Amino acid sequence: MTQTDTATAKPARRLPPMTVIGPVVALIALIIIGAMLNPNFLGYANLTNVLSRSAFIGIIAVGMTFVITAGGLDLSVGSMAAFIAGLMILVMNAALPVLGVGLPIIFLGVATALVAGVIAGLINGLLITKVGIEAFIVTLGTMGIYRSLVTWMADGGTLSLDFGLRTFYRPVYYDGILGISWPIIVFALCVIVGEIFLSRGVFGRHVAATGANAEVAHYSSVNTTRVRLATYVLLGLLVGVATIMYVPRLGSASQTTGILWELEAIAAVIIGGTYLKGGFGRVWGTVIGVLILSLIENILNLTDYVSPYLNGAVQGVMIILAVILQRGAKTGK
Amino acid sequence: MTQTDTATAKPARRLPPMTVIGPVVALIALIIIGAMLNPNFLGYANLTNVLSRSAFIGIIAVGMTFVITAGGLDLSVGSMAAFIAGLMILVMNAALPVLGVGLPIIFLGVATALVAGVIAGLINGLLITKVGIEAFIVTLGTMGIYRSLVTWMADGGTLSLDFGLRTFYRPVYYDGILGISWPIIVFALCVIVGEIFLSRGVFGRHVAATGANAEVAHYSSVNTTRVRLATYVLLGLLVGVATIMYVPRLGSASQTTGILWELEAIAAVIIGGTYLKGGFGRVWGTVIGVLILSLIENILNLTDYVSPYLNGAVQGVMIILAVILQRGAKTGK
Amino acid sequence: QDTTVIGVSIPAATHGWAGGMNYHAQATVDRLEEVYPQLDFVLSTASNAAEQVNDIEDMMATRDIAALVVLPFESEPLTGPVQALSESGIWITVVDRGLSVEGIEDLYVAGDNPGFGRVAGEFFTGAMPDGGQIVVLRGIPTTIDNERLAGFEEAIEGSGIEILAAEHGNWNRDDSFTVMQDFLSRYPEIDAVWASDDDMAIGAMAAIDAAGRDDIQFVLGGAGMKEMIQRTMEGDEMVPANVTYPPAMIATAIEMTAVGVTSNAPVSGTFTIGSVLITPENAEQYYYPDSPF
Amino acid sequence: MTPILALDDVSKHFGPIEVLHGLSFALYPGEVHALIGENGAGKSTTMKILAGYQPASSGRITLDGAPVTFDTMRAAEEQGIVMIHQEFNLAELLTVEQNMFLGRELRRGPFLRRAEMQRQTRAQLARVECHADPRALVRELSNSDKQMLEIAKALSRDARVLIMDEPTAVLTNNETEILFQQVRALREQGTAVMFTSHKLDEVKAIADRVTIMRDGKVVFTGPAEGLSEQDMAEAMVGRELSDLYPVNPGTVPGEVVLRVQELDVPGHASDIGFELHRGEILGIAGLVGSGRTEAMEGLCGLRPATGAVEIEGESVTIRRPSDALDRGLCYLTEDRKTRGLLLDKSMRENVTLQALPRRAGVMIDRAGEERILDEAIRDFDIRGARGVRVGNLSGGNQQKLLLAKVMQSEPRILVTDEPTRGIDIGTKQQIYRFLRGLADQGTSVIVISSEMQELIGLCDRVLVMRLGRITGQLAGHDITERGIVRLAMGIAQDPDPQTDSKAGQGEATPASDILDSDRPT
Ligand SMILES: Nc1ncnc2c1ncn2[C@@H]1O[C@H](COP(=O)(O)OP(=O)(O)OP(=O)(O)O)[C@@H](O)[C@H]1O
Ligand SMILES: Nc1ncnc2c1ncn2[C@@H]1O[C@H](COP(=O)(O)OP(=O)(O)OP(=O)(O)O)[C@@H](O)[C@H]1O
Ligand SMILES: [Mg+2]
Ligand SMILES: [Mg+2]
Repeated sequence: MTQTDTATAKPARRLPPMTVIGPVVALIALIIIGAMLNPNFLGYANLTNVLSRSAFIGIIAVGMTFVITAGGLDLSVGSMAAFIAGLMILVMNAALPVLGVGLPIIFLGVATALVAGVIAGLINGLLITKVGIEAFIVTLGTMGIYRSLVTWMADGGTLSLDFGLRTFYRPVYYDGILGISWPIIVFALCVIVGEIFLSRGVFGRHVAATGANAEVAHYSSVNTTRVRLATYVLLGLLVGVATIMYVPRLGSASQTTGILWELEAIAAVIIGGTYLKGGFGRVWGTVIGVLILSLIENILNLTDYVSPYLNGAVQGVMIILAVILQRGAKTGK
Repeated sequence: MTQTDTATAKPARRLPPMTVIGPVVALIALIIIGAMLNPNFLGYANLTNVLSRSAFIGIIAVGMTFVITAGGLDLSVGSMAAFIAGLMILVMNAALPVLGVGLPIIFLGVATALVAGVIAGLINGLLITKVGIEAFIVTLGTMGIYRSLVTWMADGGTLSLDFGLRTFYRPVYYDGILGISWPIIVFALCVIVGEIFLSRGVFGRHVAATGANAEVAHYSSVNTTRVRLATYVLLGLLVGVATIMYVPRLGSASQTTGILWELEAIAAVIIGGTYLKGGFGRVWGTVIGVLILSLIENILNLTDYVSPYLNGAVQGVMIILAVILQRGAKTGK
Repeated sequence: QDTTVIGVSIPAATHGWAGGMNYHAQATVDRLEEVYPQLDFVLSTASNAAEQVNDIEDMMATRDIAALVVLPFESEPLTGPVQALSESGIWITVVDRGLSVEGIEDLYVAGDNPGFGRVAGEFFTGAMPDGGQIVVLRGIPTTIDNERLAGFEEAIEGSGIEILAAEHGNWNRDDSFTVMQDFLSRYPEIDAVWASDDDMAIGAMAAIDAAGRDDIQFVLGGAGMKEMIQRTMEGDEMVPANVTYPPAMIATAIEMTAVGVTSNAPVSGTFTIGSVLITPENAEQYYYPDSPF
Repeated sequence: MTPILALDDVSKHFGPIEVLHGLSFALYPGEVHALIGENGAGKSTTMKILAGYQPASSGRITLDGAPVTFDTMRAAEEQGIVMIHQEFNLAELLTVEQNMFLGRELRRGPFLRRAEMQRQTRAQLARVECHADPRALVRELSNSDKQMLEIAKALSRDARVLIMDEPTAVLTNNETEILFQQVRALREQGTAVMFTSHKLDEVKAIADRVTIMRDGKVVFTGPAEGLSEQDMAEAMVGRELSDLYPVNPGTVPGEVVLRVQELDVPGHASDIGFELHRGEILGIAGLVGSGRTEAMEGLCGLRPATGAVEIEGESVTIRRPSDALDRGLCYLTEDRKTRGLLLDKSMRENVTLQALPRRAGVMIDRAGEERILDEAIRDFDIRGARGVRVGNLSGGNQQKLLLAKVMQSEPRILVTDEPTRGIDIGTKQQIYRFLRGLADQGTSVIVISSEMQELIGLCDRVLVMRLGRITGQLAGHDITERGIVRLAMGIAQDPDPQTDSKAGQGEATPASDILDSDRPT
């Protein structure tokens, strides 16, 4: 049975408005702080930077929202991203002599990333749903495995995309349309589609039902195994998408790629108001969570008030504060 | 209708035997593999090494068993250990001119560690139980905070215990009685006391009840808030104890101290058969989990068959296998 | 025939330089195992000091090593355990980071971290005689990083060069990209960047490129990654120089230890591998196209 | 005489909705007091206020004449007030013994006296003739054992006031009788016992006084004496209750729509074979634990099963519930709390959950959902605030919602498992009419029930199961309690009740009391 960590007696109201307002207020507060500390904060360049680099974690966090809402968890996404990036680079470099620089090789890379993501998601999902091992353990295991594989593929060093190829592929991160860079566009698309499917789609409803009570969902003819599997596959796919955006940025992958992305993605999801125990999730909240996390880092880099050694402490405090703000209503009683 | 058909009444089995045998089998398999790969594996020196160094994670994992059984989680233990180690070193170094090398200063260090551990546990526990934030978020936050604080205390470098002091304190890790080193003795004590309290103590029963169904426990007059708080405090205390054993070993603390201990401790607890969702836990299982993890690492060091780059992959696979072995019964259905 | 076992304990490849060092260690071990049939090597990598102590204990307890080549993750915590080995008669070679007690090791192949910072600083004073404003990307918070920064600050003292800000890029391309982007937002005018490491320099240059800023005259990395040396060699103005801190020092150390163990050649002592400035003139000497780093 | 516990002008509201309006009510020592009323009338809420589980919004509670407020349940329990909840109040992952002593463990210093607690648990369970192993996990118990455990737990607390919310809903007659013996003993000792039940014959049998609630108000309090079941029912419902069971039109059943052969559900049922006709209501009788639930769950793809199933002449493979649903075969679970409803979600999300893929395709039409909910509330007379979390609906209304949910997928074959558990008598009548109406329109219905009267009153044909096998079937006028009991107890292998009536008498001793209670329909 899912017993929430906090709630003993449940409030009669459905969702206290604070859970909606909370993250938004935290975000606005951060924006105001940022704007006060540095005039460039609200500039086009800075906002584009922050949004573009939030896109990787953001896209992954959208998938993570589905996984967590269905009652699961995935610790492997960071390593998975590193692994997929490494694989993509290896495949593209290997195909270069045959395909030459051009769109075909990009498509090959994209296809590699998507297929690898789906397979990786499938492996996690099957181990969790069919073999029946806790998501925490499975993905802790695969986290180690992918991290290790990328180190091994790179021989301990860095895998770099061929220079010519990189120049050709680069615009996928840096360019865009109407002044909005591609990562932001792709992120926005993922969010919109994700939000619609989670809140208004049959699949989203099934995801929430599975997370709320898998047995009830089963008795309601929901194929809970398939739903949970699908969330992991979706997450894998989105990790693939994130990687497609990531590789053109620096054109390299190493064993440090994507470190701690999993924790950041999970934190974003929870700050956004999704229940860690499953049963309720919202993609738009996750976006706010992602932005909060990115802005904290951005603001710390834009100012000198805090010793760089203490950045982590400030982030920790802010994460807790953001959630306190959101749970405000609950605390009140 | 009338009465129950006794014929179909289920036999009152408690746990499928596989969950008991599984971890033990995995452990024995590892020992056999180790012994086959290297004749020194079963030697006194190697066993002492493995057991002594397991003690840190082991002592922490005992506390983690309580936290998880009560339905909680703590991601901050690794950073907390680093922080406490740093604090202990600072305090002892500062007191050195006054107290000199001798038992009093050791006691001061020990007291510092225990008090700091209790306070750190209390902070986590209060934020989780009184403020009502998910354990995952609170401890993710404090994880960042402690890690950052230790970096800051060490000014980005390493905090080192005064050399004379270290020589005096060192035996706490390396010596022992009857050829059994102190960390092993302390670990064994923690395990025995923990196992007795969890399986036979009133507190342990309340912990399991809280994790199984906090609402029911609450309605049965169990003070679930206090129980959950107590598990975090206990864990903090045990992190303190682990640190007391850790500092004499390396005589220093830095921002890399205790990295990933939290995941290792949680993995050990789950491999040992405790339910991640709470409600059932066993300390002896956790010990087996800890030993399995340590032996995997030890065995990887004993042989050359695996590229060091792939160590992480082997560990990942082994963790998943160990749990599959245990859940064997579940898979069967 | 009896085999002699040499243990090699190094930090895991958690950043580019360490990756290069791992590569060299592995390659040297493979090569020497063929050259010396009577030698056996145990290579283990650790991701923190405690793990490294574990590795060393395991080598001692189960592999009967006759010599240990260790690149300490951190000096302080490794001193005790390595000292214990040394006292039991095992040959000790320490690489790069000295232990905190002198005289433990038989052979010390040293990198020079303060020197690394100083050489970089001297390049800055030379390149910017009128002073200027720079930003600094730091590595993972460690003693090494502190020493490098101290050396750098000492060298630029009084030269009119002002450090606007220094943040940790963790010897990581992504992190330094992020930090550099934010530095660019924060300071409209930056004259140069000390990235202190080639991985970080790559991240920083990507950020500068993307921002289209032309106020930055150059980015100085360090450690001699081949791509960066190549750019220096080709006269890239953004990468006018580099400072060596060769990851291959581990290879030197392993080779010398092998020689020391198998023969009576006098190899003990201290070999400091100083950091030198690579300029377009001498770059060719430091270019190893086959290395992964 | 002063009442032990009394409510004086108590009101209770949840948010803006008031569910109890100025309720006054008294409980005297040594009486058995029945609180009855329709689903959602406020019985459970009243009881929770009495036992200190919920605070009243206004009004006074008096204990021995003096006003009290219970801040915690513990405070109430210290005053000797003990309550058994309508929902199970047991931790499933813990053992019987752990649940029995939860919060009041016997201890020696910090340690548990496990042997002693196990001994006492066994003794307490023996009092109510429950033979569950104290070391067994609660989740492995049958529903009735769970209920008996709760009762034993409550009885062990030396209560001055014992409050029981529908304690008999999942109990068999036999177990109910055991409970009532204990209740009578408590009454002798001067304990005040309060209980609710929708089984009015039980109320008639044991209650000294009856309080009837309607819409959060007391409409009657008085001695049970002289109050017939019919009177109670009408006072509750507020209208005249004609025949409980609908008229069976007696039409000839249509063609076979479902043919099951050699259905095996490992560990629970084997060799199940039967046919179901169009427009037929088929009952399945059997003792608790005879595997009725499991057999039907196996049929509907809810648990692993093997066998040959034909639907409308076509052989089908059903591996998962959605396969069954695709064939128009739908199952209504007996366990609404853990299998039926998402307690933390709203009615809207629950009512459409099962039918979504069929009705909605990919995207959900919110407005359409609201319409469906409107219809469901109307058709099934669901009472409760629209936006409320389903777990906060009254038990009976949850059951109605569950029925509405299952009907959304428009089954052609509907399997209902204990469809009227916890339902008030007025609603029961509606549900029976509803099921008969479905049958008349050509839907085939299977009803699993432990209430024989229900099977007799409603079904065209009844299958009887025993130990996981079908032991016989009864049709038309042969459906009698006697006939069902014989088959269920394994007294007669032959479905014909006449031939074996003598043969059975000898070994039928355990069933003799039920055989005596056989009533004409
Ligand atoms: N926590 C709550 N929040 C909101 N409404 C509630 C809550 N608890 C009960 N209610 C509402 O109060 C009303 C009375 O419920 P109650 O459970 O007391 O009914 P009941 O008489 O016990 O019915 P039943 O016979 O079906 O068990 C119902 O309309 C119910 O929806
Ligand atoms: N949720 C459950 N968990 C474990 N065992 C169960 C569960 N439900 C039922 N059982 C066991 O399965 C057996 C048969 O179930 P069940 O009592 O539901 O049969 P049934 O014939 O459908 O009777 P009824 O519907 O009257 O309860 C019983 O022995 C019971 O102990
Ligand atoms: Mg009720
Ligand atoms: Mg049943």
